[in-house]
Amino acid sequence: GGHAKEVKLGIIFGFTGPIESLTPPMAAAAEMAMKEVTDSGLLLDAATVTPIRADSTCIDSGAATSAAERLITSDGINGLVGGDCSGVTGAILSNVALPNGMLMISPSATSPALSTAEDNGLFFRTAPSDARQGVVMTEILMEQGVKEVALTYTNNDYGKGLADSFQQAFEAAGGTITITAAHEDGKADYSAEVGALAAAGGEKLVIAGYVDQGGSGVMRAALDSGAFDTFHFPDGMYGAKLENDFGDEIDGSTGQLPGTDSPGADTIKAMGEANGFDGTSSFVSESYDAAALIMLAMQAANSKDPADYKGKVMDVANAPGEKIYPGELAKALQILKDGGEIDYVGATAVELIGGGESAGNYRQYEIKDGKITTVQFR
Amino acid sequence: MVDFLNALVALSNFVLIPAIAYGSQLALGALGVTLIYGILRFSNFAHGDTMAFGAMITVLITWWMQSVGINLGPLPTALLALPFGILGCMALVLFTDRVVYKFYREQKAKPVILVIVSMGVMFIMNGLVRFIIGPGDQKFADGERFLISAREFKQLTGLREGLAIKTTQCLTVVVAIICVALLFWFLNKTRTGKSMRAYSDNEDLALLSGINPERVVMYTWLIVATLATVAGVLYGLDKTFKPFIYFQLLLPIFASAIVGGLGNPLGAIAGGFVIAFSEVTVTYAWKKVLKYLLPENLEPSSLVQLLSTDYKFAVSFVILLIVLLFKPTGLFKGKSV
Amino acid sequence: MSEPFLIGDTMTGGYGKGPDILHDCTIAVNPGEIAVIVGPNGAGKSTAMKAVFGMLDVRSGSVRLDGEDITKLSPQARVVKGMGFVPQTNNIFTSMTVEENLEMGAFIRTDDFSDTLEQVYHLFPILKDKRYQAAGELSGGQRQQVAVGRALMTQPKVLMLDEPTAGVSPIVMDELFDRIIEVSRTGLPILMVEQNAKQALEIADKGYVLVQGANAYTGTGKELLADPEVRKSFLGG
Amino acid sequence: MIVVEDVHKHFGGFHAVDGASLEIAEGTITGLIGPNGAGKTTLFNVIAGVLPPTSGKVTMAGEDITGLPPHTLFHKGLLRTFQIAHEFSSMTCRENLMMVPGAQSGEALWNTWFGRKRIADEERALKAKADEVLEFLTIEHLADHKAGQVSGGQKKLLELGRTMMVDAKIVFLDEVGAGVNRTLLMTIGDTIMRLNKERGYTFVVIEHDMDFIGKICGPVICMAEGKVLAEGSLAEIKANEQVIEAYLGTGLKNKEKLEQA
Amino acid sequence: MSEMMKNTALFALVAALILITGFYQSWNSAIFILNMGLISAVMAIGVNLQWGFAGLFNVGIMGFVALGGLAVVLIAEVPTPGAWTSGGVGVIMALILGAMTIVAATVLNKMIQPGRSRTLIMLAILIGGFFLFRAVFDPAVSGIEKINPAAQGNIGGLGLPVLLAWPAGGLLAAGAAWLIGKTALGLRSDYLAIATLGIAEIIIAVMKNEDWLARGVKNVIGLPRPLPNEIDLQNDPGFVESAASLGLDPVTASTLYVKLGYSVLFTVVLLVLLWMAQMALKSPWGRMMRAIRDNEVAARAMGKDVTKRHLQIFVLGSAICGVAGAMMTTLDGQLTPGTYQPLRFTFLIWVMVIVGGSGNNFGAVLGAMLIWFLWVQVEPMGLFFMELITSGMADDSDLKKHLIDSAAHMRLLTMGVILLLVLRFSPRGLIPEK
Ligand SMILES: Nc1ncnc2c1ncn2[C@@H]1O[C@H](COP(=O)(O)OP(=O)(O)OP(=O)(O)O)[C@@H](O)[C@H]1O
Ligand SMILES: Nc1ncnc2c1ncn2[C@@H]1O[C@H](COP(=O)(O)OP(=O)(O)OP(=O)(O)O)[C@@H](O)[C@H]1O
Ligand SMILES: [Mg+2]
Ligand SMILES: [Mg+2]
Repeated sequence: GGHAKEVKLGIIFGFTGPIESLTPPMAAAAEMAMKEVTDSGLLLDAATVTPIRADSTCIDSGAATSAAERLITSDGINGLVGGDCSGVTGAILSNVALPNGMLMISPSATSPALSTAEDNGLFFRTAPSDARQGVVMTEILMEQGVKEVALTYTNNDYGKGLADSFQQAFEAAGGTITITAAHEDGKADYSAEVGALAAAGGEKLVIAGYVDQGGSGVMRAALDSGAFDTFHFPDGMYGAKLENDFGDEIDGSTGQLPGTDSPGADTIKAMGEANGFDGTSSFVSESYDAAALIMLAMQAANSKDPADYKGKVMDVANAPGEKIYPGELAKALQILKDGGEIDYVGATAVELIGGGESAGNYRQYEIKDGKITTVQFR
Repeated sequence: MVDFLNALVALSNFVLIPAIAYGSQLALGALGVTLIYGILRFSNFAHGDTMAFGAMITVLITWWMQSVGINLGPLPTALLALPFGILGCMALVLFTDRVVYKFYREQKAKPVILVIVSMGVMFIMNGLVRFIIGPGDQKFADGERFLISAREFKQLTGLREGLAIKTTQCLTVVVAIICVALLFWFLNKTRTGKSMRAYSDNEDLALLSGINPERVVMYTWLIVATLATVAGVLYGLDKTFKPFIYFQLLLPIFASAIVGGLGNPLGAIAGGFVIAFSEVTVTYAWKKVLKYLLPENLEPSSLVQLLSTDYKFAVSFVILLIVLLFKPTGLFKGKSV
Repeated sequence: MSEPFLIGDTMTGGYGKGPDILHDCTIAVNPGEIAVIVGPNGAGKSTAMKAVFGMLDVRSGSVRLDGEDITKLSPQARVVKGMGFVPQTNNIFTSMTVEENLEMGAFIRTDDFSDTLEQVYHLFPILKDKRYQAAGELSGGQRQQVAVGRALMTQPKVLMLDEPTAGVSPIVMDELFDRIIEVSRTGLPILMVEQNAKQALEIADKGYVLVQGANAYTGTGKELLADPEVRKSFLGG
Repeated sequence: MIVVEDVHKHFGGFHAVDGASLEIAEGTITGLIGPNGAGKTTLFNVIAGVLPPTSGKVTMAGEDITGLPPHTLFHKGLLRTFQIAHEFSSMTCRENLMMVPGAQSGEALWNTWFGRKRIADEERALKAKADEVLEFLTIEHLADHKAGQVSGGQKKLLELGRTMMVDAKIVFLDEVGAGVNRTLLMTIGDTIMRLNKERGYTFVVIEHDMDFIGKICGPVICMAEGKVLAEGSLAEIKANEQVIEAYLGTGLKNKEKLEQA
Repeated sequence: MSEMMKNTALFALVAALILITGFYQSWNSAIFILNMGLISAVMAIGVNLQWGFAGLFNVGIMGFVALGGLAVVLIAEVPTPGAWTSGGVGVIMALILGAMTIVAATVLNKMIQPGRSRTLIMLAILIGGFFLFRAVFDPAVSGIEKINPAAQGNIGGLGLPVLLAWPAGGLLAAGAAWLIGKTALGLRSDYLAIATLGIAEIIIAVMKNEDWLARGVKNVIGLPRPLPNEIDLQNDPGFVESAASLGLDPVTASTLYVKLGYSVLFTVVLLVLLWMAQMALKSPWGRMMRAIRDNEVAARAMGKDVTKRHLQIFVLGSAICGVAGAMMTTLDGQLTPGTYQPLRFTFLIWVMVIVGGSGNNFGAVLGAMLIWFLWVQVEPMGLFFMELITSGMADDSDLKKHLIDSAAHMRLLTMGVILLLVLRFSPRGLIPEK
């Protein structure tokens, strides 16, 4: 692979459409990582990293494929951060990235089906696998002595996959799920779902959804009607909104999200504040990590050609090596330049396993006095 | 007896009250749609985004008021900001009418062309709102959240079931009733209202009666802007303000207007409730209610749910279809072009 | 001869960008007079009425009311000037009640119009019985009465009727013509298009025969009825 | 030919047709008159299958046709025209006629792709026939005009022309005369009589113009309030007190006022 | 003849737009836009058939497109081992039971006199049928869904060649359209619209929630394709050699080769359908359809069976949308029910038909190609405008930052502006009906 002064990274998220409210901070985080690298002047031969955004629309495979086609074959990007929703991500992967040998790291596509997709080692994701989270969630609830819960999930591959894995684990551990009710994101009203959930009852309501989407709507309706007052939140429900919009209303609720007892998540939050975006919004950390991993792998392979650096992604993400946290990209680049090894931990405690998935540690938290308080790490 | 009360309260809390509030929200939106259909004779796809625009202005003014400490005590400050939102929305729709719709009116374009044109307007308003306030959730509700919360109700009555009534729910219902009553009075009793009905009935003859069509159109838009802003703000107060959801609201709003009978204000109200109730009741799990009503040995073990909530939209559309099959132009004999 | 009260003078014009339909067509009416326009289908009778009322472009010629040139005025403005018009088709508000239809006739009036309403009810008693019924539910003849009544509510200075008797039964037609005579004898100029031409010309003070948008014959009603050529070609022998 | 037995048609509580019974003899031109709202058009609609009767029975040549849909009745030779002309406005006058005959092989989709030769032959024959009819109606110059843009009377002629494209048995004409120039109406009358003589069509004609009825009709039926009020020749009908009171009237009352002026 | 010239010029314009994309962006982008444009054109022909020819206001296009997609999975996917034995038979039985219940109810409804007893019997049959159906259906479904849920859990397909799925998609959509038409076609204008819209939502709800059918929201990816894999081509020395002889690198050559292959397939389908639609339109059948659209009552009186014809054209138009849906799913290589949204799959198609000129097949095709091009290309255009607007502002101004951040929303805004401009200058569409 040749060296050049410019590295172009594509960012393909749904800037319009159903998750348009999530994507701006995600893109901002990825761009922040790129700026960090550019400013360090250490990548390859002091290359500048230029982000190029494109709109995946989240739902329109045709438009998303077109946009990716443009990024890869016209703009000539060297790596792709994205896509976001599993549907368009699959389409981009098989129709554009794979044929063109382009590497992509998705921060948010969690569909189990993507694990088995043919990818030639070109596809990675920094969002953790659902299977493991279901088990972790079960452990947490069981330790609290919660034996009976109601479950609602957002009706997409993320929600459905997580709900399935949680249900399996929880019932295997002797728990009861009183009802499993899907909810659609972006709808106007969730009374029906809450009505059914309330009728079924349970000690807690588990919401396998997004805090910036229908998850909040369901929670709001459940609280307002007095159906539930404590909840359990998987990763998609973590965000500053919990504190800002709900606060002490949901005291006693618990949740977990990928993370180690590292300063990673807090650093992202602070960095986000400095750059004018919400660092706790869903998939922001994952986006930062996705961008960082691509650039670190380039450095490790000393090439910006995906064919060269695709093999290095796993190396930089996993042990052995020096642990790297957000904001330390310069340090990492230097180590790699000097021929050392790194273990990128990043904001989400990235650990890639076979199939390019992230297997992670989890941070367990509780809402106390309206604040998210870390309880322990698993 | 207590069991019966508990059952009643549970049903009210999870079915009746939410459905009434949601129904009123839909009805307010549907009123705007139905008015445009009735008088200007096209289905306005931009209505959801008009609601978002009006609500957005209100949100911005509310924030400003909150920042300088103006408030309404227990009521949401947004009510104070509402008139400004309405004015802003009026300005926007009148401007749109001048530069866009007027041309097609003069051309006597077919309704379907106007529908597609309104889609163009929708795209533009869509972008406009997002430019100004962004695509995310915005919080602007304040004041007392509950008239009575579930917990208070339980303490008060000693029942096992709670009943929560939100200020915003109450406001929505009251405002919806006032709006319909006013609209009815306006259309049926006032001179301007009658001239609007006359215009919608027979445009050419209205001309011959000395009615100025441009004025009728202007009044229509003014009322629509008012309704849209009120609907948008009340919805935002009760749930949340987020531009994309206003776009999504369009579908149930259209369904309401049509199932009630296009062009008929009473129909819009009835339609709103039909849609809301069918969404909420058909997927309701009756277990809780039955548990109170039936003797212990008959208590249901399953959820007693007709269909899972996955199908709530499907079900509301099935009900809509059934209504239309028996009443092909809606519950209240709507128009059809 | 002095200037008539209402005159469409040598009007030429057509619909939109289409061809001319009227060619130097002149029609006029004076107070207390009934002027009737007859002619074959598609001759441009309705078009001439619409031109006088400002509902299409008059490309040359002019329309004058009481000496004033109103060629450029919009239809609404002509209503304000005191012109009343009952079109050939679609001449009632079907979804509104009879009384509301009449009220719409008085839309431009700011004074109390209950007197006029009573007069109209007196003229057409059947309408009083049906005042709260939707006009769309009335029979053909009753609809025509509503249409004429609506125009009268304006208290027009001149009344224009386009085929008021089309499709009504003989008895209702007679009734309508009776009313028209009555109204006209109060001094109101009436300009009317009719296909029941024999009956209409009998009550007409003045008759116009239009052919292909141009005046073919003009005369008193009696003269036209007596003209064998006119009878044969336009009145059905 | 057509026998109507005690037909009722109710709209809500309103009895538009209230027990009408009548008989149309084959080969006649029967006039149907009656005051506005008597139920004439409604009865037509019931016979032609547009509206289902509330009760009662309609037979055609002995066969029960009650409630059969219009398109089936068409193929049995029962045709009707409309009070308000129902032309196909965006099609040319010729097309308006050419679309009429049933059983065109070009109306089956399959043939439009794989039977193009046959269609072309049929079309040629149809076009010739349509032009013949247009000539018969003296509107051949309008063949390529859009039907929506010809005048009212010409539309009425077109209505009539459609019934000539096929071999009809019985034709129902609803107010061919309303809004039509009287001279033209008399021409239409001639046409009707010619069709009746030359092709043996039976006609039922609703009309308010007594001159026209007198010119073409044999038997006349007068309806009022949904029932048959009187039947007979026009002269008999004209002499009937009830008919005069309900329908014909006694002429202008304000004649004197006219004279005074 | 000038009209002919104008129409040719319009088509040339669209061709030029695509060529410009080829020269200034990349040929891969250009041909992909062309391919999606061709699919859109097929959909537009289907909609034009219904609206332009017959005046049927179908706003349920999305549902038929989705059914076409479903057909691809059911035809071309490899069968899931064990699915048929563990539940497939049960599912079929249950569906037959359900159908029989409905048939029985309809037949009895006709036979028994109206009254309370009929209502009771009907209710008994329907409710009994429902529970019977659930009793057979539920265990069968859970049987199927238990098989390797992460990767399969569905009934699988027949393992047939994927091209067969295109006509099959048409048939599936046609079947659904027939059922819908039988019940809902009596409705007029906007009431029919909302009914079809609702039915489309119901179809999507079923596809999202019935995992046994096609994995629901868990998506099916990696569907078989009718053309070789780009990777395989890149590894095929023969292909690489012939690419090199054309002066192309293997990656570009393989991606272009596959895309052009799709273009050929889609063009063939489009041309066949366009020819069929044109022939039908210009025949007595088309004349009859126009007559029905102009005046239903009169058409009925002239012996045309309007109900039957409406049903015919509704089924045909929907079938065409189904074919297009199958083509699109084949091109995507995956079925993702969550992506079916009315804005994209129903209203955008309507925009295409109206902008192109309803009632005119060539108009529909032109509208489809043009609007699809814009739908994709307004994104860079919007960005460009935004940069233009902000170029005068100070680099660190908040407004500039805010505007650049919101640039993504220029996409729909630009779309709206262009739509309004086109309709302003040709309010009856670019190639109006004659
Ligand atoms: N809205 C219109 N647009 C274009 N042409 C029209 C329009 N209305 C009428 N015409 C044409 O203008 C001519 C005159 O029509 P007009 O309605 O004035 O005839 P008329 O004398 O009133 O006939 P009738 O006795 O049938 O009512 C006709 O050739 C008709 O085709
Ligand atoms: N769809 C309907 N709903 C309610 N009432 C109706 C309907 N159709 C007709 N009517 C009523 O039925 C009566 C008979 O109407 P019909 O049209 O048959 O009268 P007609 O004898 O043809 O009169 P005309 O000579 O005016 O055409 C009228 O009073 C009319 O108001
Ligand atoms: Mg006329
Ligand atoms: Mg009649």
